[in-house]
Amino acid sequence: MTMSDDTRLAMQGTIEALTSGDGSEPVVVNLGPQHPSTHGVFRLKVTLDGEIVQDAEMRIGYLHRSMEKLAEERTYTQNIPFTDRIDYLAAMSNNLAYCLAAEELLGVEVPPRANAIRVMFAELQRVASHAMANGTFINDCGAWHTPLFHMFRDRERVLDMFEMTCGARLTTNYMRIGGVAFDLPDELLPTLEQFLADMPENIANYEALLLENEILHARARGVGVISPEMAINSSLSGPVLRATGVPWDLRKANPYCGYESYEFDVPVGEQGDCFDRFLVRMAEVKESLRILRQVVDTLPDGPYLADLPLHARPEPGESYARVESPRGELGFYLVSDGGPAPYRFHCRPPSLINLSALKEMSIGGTLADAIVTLGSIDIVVGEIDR
Amino acid sequence: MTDLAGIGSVLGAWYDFRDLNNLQRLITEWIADWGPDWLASIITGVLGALGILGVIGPTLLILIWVERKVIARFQQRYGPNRVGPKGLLQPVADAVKLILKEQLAPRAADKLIFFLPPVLVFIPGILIWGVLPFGPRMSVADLNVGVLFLLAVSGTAVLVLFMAGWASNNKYALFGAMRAVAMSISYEVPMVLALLTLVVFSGTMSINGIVQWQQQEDVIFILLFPLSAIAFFFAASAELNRTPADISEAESEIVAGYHTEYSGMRFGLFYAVELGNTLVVSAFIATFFLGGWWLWGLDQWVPSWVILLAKTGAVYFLLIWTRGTLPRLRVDQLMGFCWKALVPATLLFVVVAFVERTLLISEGWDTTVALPIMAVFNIALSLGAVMLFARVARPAPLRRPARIRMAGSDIGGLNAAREVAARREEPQLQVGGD
Amino acid sequence: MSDFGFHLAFWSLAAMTIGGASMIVVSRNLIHAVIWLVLSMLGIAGLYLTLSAEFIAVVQVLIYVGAISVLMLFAIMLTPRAERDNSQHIKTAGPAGVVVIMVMIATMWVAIDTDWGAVREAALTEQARLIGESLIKHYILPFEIGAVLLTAALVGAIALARQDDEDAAVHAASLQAELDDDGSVDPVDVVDPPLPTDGEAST
Amino acid sequence: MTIQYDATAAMEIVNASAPGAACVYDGVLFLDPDTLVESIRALRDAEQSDLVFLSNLTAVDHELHFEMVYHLQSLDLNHLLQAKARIFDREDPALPSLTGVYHGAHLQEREVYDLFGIRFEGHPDLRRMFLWDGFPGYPLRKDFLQMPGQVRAGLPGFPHESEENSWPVPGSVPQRPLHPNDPQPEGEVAVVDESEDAS
Repeated sequence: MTMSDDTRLAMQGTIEALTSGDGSEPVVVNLGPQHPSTHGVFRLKVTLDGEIVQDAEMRIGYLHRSMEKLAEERTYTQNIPFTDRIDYLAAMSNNLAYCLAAEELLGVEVPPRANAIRVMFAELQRVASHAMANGTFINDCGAWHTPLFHMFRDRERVLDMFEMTCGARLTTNYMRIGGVAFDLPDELLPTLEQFLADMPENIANYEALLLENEILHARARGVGVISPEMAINSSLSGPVLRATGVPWDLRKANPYCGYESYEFDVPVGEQGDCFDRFLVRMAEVKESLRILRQVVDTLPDGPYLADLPLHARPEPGESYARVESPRGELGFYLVSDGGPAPYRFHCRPPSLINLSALKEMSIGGTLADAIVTLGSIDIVVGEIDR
Repeated sequence: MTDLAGIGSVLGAWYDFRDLNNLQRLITEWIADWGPDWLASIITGVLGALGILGVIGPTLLILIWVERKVIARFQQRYGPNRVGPKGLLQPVADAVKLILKEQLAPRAADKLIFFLPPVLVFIPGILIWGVLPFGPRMSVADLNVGVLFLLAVSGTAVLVLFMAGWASNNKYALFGAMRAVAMSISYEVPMVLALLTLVVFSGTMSINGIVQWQQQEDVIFILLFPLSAIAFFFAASAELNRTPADISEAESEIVAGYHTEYSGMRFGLFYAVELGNTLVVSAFIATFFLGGWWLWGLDQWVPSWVILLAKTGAVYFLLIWTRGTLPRLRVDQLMGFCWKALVPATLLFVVVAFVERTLLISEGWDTTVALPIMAVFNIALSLGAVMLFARVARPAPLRRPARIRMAGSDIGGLNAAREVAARREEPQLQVGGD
Repeated sequence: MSDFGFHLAFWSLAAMTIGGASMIVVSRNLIHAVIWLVLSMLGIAGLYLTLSAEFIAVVQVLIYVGAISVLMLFAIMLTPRAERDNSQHIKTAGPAGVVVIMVMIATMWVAIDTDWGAVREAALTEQARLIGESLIKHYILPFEIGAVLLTAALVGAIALARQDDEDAAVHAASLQAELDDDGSVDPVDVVDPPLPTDGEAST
Repeated sequence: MTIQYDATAAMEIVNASAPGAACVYDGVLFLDPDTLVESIRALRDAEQSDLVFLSNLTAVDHELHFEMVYHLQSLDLNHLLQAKARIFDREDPALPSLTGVYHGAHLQEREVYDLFGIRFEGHPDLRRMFLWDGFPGYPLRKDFLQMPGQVRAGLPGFPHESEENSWPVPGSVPQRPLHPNDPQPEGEVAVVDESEDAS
């Protein structure tokens, strides 16, 4: 009398389940690489006991384009378009961070108008990126795309302004070493004025729809909680860190591009849960609009690009420049050997490093909580994989 | 019964559109003159079924368009506007696309059980229509256990969903199926209890009887039992897998739930049935709680089925509205809401209905005086129950408000964080909390 | 209703019921068996309808098709896979068959032999009321006993469901012993590392 | 404004706990790989340095040796320290893992392992991150294309792909020496050196 292989395997599985503890088999579910709420080709392998997450392991690399290697073959200026594609939802911030690092290496003085324009576009980018982040976050909480589409409307207007200025909407390639590629077009400032005039009402609408929504509270409060100590130890940055109450913002701590001359505040949360991250982003959009208002009012005249040879060769050395991108601390570490191309080009990707604590945040919650947590961290897979 | 004395001359004629049943009745009588009984009943049944199917099919296509347009307006979009005038033919184009698409089945799927559900799911979806009264005599089968029939038939749908999820051999599908089963079983309880309130109070299990009771007493049930109506509405939207209770096909979690593996027209059938169920549930909510085909005498002048459709449309719009606005609840929260909130609330009103029914029947209270008093009392009781629940059953994390403070000049790490948190001044933003 | 329609309905429903029931016995996969059971139950509900017992028919669908079958599916899903499907080797199949055939013969004999006193004229219009009244008035004691029994069953089910680790270990050991008795080549050896089992067991 | 933390002060903190574990060369703090974890922990815990935040961790291939670069940030005192550690073993480069000190080093060390092949001893989950297991070589090394017997120009096809479909024909992709000291590629290879044309 012999059993079939299937029966034997099934019996072995039963024995394993019975001896493993509570008599139930955990289920491994792959969220991604193709999944509606992983925001790209990101794969989260969760081990579930019923609906409770026992283990969460991320598998990445589906979008790896080896940018750090490619950048070693191209000149400093040629590398700027790469940075667009690192974080394609905040291309301006990435341009800026890379240009700052290259300028530090080359010792370039950036004209004041260029700095103001840089701040303007970095903050516009933050508005656009946070609109996307908050919209998709609410979607991950299960809303039927309504807040997302409303926020996309704002993002569209920002992208229109990008297109107006540099011809591209997503991969802008606008910043240059020593300034920006083009001066502002005539129609930009009126458009921006209109945008600044409309935004407070839009934000008030979103707040009326979302802030007191009991279901959203139930879904996001107390979910994905991380303590400030753990957040710092895990190198988290950006809204994820600030939601825990740590007031760390590089625009204040290490001002670049003249951020010290603008008046703005750093919103911080209290409990470090998903809802606080959402609130911090909402508040940051308001602060960005404050900065934009001041930039428009005090926009200096003058050159928009420093006088610099196209293919400048820096002295051998290294530089590490960081900006506060919408996702957190975005750094570029460049090493020069005196050649026309960087000897080493490294990006400190906030999306990747903010995922350091994803496992700790998700374990013990439900599958739905893990999705909400992932959405609240606001990852961009292009930046994770580079 | 409606008193149609004024226009009695057309009552029962084939051209009296107020009661489409006339046509069928005339045909039946004509067959009965020369044919056997069984032929008459078979032809009657077929005619009724064809009538319903003929209405449902086109209605579904229009509903898809309506739902997409309305949702699009919520989202500041245009919605479908390319195919046909105002995009009206978009659902037709979608259907053609779905029919032409390849029908894939996972290799490891349980073939028979995988193929059956898209067909089977139609059976309860269509059967339910049979007991819906479109007018005083306009329903395919006016069962005297109509309410039970409704519950029984809608309960079988869950089996089909389970078959679909299990046979797909896909973890998302299985999760969706298990969630659908668990949710359906749970939400059937408040649904039954909410209907039991009506059955107890009106003393009939016939659906048409419940409408006629409302007509007779000149009152709609939502005024008498508002909390039961709300509970029924929420339970129904949960059974329909619509946001905020669409956990069994939660897109952001388990992709599409039990129909993840269905492609082409198989998916289309699930989708159509879901919409059809939404419509029929709206119609039943309108029937049970809003008076159905009756509207304070207007049903004498306007065809009763038009009144019912108008009320159905209003409820349907409410369903679209909640779907377009609200995020989704988590599985445990949804279950908790059912067992901790809906079941006690509906149970309370079953008891209230018992007491009030006894007062009306045994004590012989005058309905014209007693019903308004009961309505006011019940509304107050409902409000009290909701307030009590909001106070008592709030989960712990929600009891504290979420606060956003401005760091000001304190920039740094843990020390700065402590300083910001210790500030006395009001936080810049404070939401939620008790 | 004329005889032809009645007979058509009766024979098709009877075929559905008995066909479904036979398929339950034949199908190896337990989930399939439950699906066939549902078909059989629906047939029985239809038979009730031909007897003008609308209330019973609807309750049959509500409880057996809508609830009991789902309960069975849950029970099957919660059972470990090895014990889920009908095994190919059931030693008691023969005796069980004999017993079932004997019970069936006895039932049929009783059914045919008894004079049932058919009621042809009156379709009971208010069955729900009659059933309710007889339950509450005449059969109140059995009704309440049934309620208590169900409650006890519920509590017992919860107690049983909380199977502790010790039971699980015993169960695992017995399964392992059954596996060891079996002569065939262990496919697990090539798929996975050996499983943790108690001392004397070897794979 | 974030200031650069004085390397000498950092050296004193490190040397106080582990004598000789740190030295300063050209204004940069170099740490002894053997006592790396203790040194960094001392820097993190000392009150005057308070480097609680691992801002960045990466490696640079200096052809003769690897250089690990750590950017450590103090949030409250707002200063940044750049610390380095050198690894001279190119065959099996290894370094103690910082995961015990900074949880945030987890993913960054995996990235360095993936792209440079530097093993981090004590890392709980050291696997390739972006590239698949069995990917030949470590692409961010300067000698990636010259690693003997491991890598041809281009990729040898994805795993599970049949051999016939793999590309390219060896030597068909032009290579250039990345550095004059690098070994020249064998065979007939068109040498394209853009570095002379630029600027």
